[in-house]
Amino acid sequence: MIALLLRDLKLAFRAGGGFGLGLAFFLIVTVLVPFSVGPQSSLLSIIAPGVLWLGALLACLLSLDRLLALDWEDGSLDLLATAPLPLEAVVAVKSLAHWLTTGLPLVLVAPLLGVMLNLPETGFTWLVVSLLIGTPALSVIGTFGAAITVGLKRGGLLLSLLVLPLYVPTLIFGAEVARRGATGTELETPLLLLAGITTATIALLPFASAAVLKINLR
Amino acid sequence: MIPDLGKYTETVLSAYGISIVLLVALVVLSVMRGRRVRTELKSVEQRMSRDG
Amino acid sequence: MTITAKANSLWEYANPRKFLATSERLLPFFWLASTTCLVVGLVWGFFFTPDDYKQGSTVKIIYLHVPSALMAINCWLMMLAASLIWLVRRHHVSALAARAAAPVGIVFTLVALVTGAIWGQPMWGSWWAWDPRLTSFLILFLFYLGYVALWEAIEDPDTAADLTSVLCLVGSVFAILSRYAVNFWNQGLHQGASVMRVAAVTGSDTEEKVSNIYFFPLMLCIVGFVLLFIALVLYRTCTEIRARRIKALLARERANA
Amino acid sequence: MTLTVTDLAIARGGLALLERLNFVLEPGKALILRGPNGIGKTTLLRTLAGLQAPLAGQIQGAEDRIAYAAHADGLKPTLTVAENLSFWMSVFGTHSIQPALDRYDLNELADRQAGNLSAGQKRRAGLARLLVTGRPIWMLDEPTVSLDRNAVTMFAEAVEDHLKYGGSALIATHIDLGLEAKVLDISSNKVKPRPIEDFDGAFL
Repeated sequence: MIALLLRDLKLAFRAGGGFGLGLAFFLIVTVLVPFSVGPQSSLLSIIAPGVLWLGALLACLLSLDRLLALDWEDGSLDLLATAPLPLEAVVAVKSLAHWLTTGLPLVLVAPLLGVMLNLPETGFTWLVVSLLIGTPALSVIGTFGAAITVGLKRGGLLLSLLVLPLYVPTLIFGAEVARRGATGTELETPLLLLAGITTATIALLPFASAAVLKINLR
Repeated sequence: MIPDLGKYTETVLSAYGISIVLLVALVVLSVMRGRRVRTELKSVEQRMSRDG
Repeated sequence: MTITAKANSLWEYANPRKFLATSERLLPFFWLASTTCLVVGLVWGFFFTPDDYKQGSTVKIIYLHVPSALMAINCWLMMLAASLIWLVRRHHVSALAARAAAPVGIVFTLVALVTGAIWGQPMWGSWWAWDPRLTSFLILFLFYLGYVALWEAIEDPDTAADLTSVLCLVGSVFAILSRYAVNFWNQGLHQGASVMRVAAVTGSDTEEKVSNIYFFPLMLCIVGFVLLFIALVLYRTCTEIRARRIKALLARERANA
Repeated sequence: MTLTVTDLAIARGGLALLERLNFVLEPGKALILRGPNGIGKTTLLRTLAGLQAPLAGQIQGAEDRIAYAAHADGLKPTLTVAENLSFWMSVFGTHSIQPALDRYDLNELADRQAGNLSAGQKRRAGLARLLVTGRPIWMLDEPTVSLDRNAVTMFAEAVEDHLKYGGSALIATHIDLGLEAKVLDISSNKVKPRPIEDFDGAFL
């Protein structure tokens, strides 16, 4: 399992691995926001937490179609399915690799982009915390979507259509935490709910993803 | 014939209009597809039983 | 004899041929009953019930809004049940019934959303308000779209049935989560907005009771929508069974060519 | 241990392909799978490898003992040959990729990225993976595609060696490998189409 994780990380960092694509997308979306809503810093500071959460979510979505499709095309998935690893573990490791190469970098650059959007000073900690807790759920849910659409030739658009509604609860609670953090209001409830969603998806969804993958492999 | 709906005439009529159009369209499309599939199945079955 | 014992089992209807025969017999009744209920209920509601003292004549929208919203949710529940039956017992008819129901659910959700928006316009002053209930239906609509799109995208019928069934299961959990999330999220935005009580009329958990004058035509419309749903699903399932058989026959022809 | 297949029936895409398959694959033996295109050789191999469920019948002695190689080699183009093989070594919990490199003459290519290899070289790397898995039963689907004569000999020797140490192999191939192996012809196992009036749960 560690070998699989290391291989996926190595692949992501090698040329053409797509690492940094999500980051660049996140950066561009954030830069485009002031162009579209105007440069008033008071307005930007209100919408900053929501924009950053949405940007992170879309950047996450962008890399999902490579998550399993590459392994599918070159036959690695067939071979992994006949290997002594349980498919649930394979899927979980894939999610983890996706989070490490996409989610975690997003969390780390989010404060920088927060500065550009006049995020209030109180908001930075909670922005990072909410993203740190929320993005793993995005990766795990995304893996499920990728597993469903893995056999399809042009599955990218369908993948977005399937995954985005599933992202709603995570987005709502995550952005709520970031927003309340920025305005300095009570945020314990959404934070707990966000953590709950992440824990539950990590615990349960890999089973669904593996089941779906088995169906697609036969 | 239409009862006096007061200032909300347009609101109520448009709600009824759109809903009924949607429901009727669903029924009509379902029936059209049903008919088409039924005839297609008949022709396929005939062809296959002829050809063995 | 075993045959008689089998004929008494409900699962007997999982046989496509038996299902087709039974549906053909039942369908005229359902079409007739649903049309009758809907026509009587809607005419009664539209022409013979008084305006509400607060909402004026817009209250008449209730006869479309409430039943369609109710069936939009029930349709998803029916799909969930059918998906479970497919996953556990592998009856093809069950999977096809779920597929047949989805577009019906989409239209009902659309009716609920459109009537909600039209009703909301004079009440809230805008066509769309991010009222929790309305928002939940919008999310439900997206789930329906994804479900139908997945069915359409997959070539192999059994794989499609399996994948959509799992999606339906997982989607149900997330739909419920979204419902709570939306409730939570909106509370912070529209606290104490009194016009929201309009929307409260539309649910079963409302504190306001719909008064008796509106009750009977409303019940008639609900029954009409339920019957219409059954008729549509039965009819469309028959269509799906035939389409599936065409596909199987063509595949067989190709294999033997 | 022996791989025993009893009364197996398989399907692809819901359509029954083969039925009444009975054979035994003993340690040290190889079987050559023959049959016309499209009859279901790939489906049979995938079923035996556990990638899909059989329609009916039993497969004994396959659990966690099969190494499967299909048309796709499962090589990552941006990893070197050695890295690719080492990955499968860790996944299967074996200890060395050196015998595999030696056997398929890959030592000089070991540090080249798999994406830069020719089709035949890739195939050799893909076949070398079988040795890395340490699994006793090989399921090979057209293993000699894009191999030159020299490489085919290499492959045949690898199989012979594998058999010598008690391994076994089921190989779907159209060329003569020069192996001492029985032929399993599945042409007669093709499912006879049922009359279309039969209209049951599976629509046929």
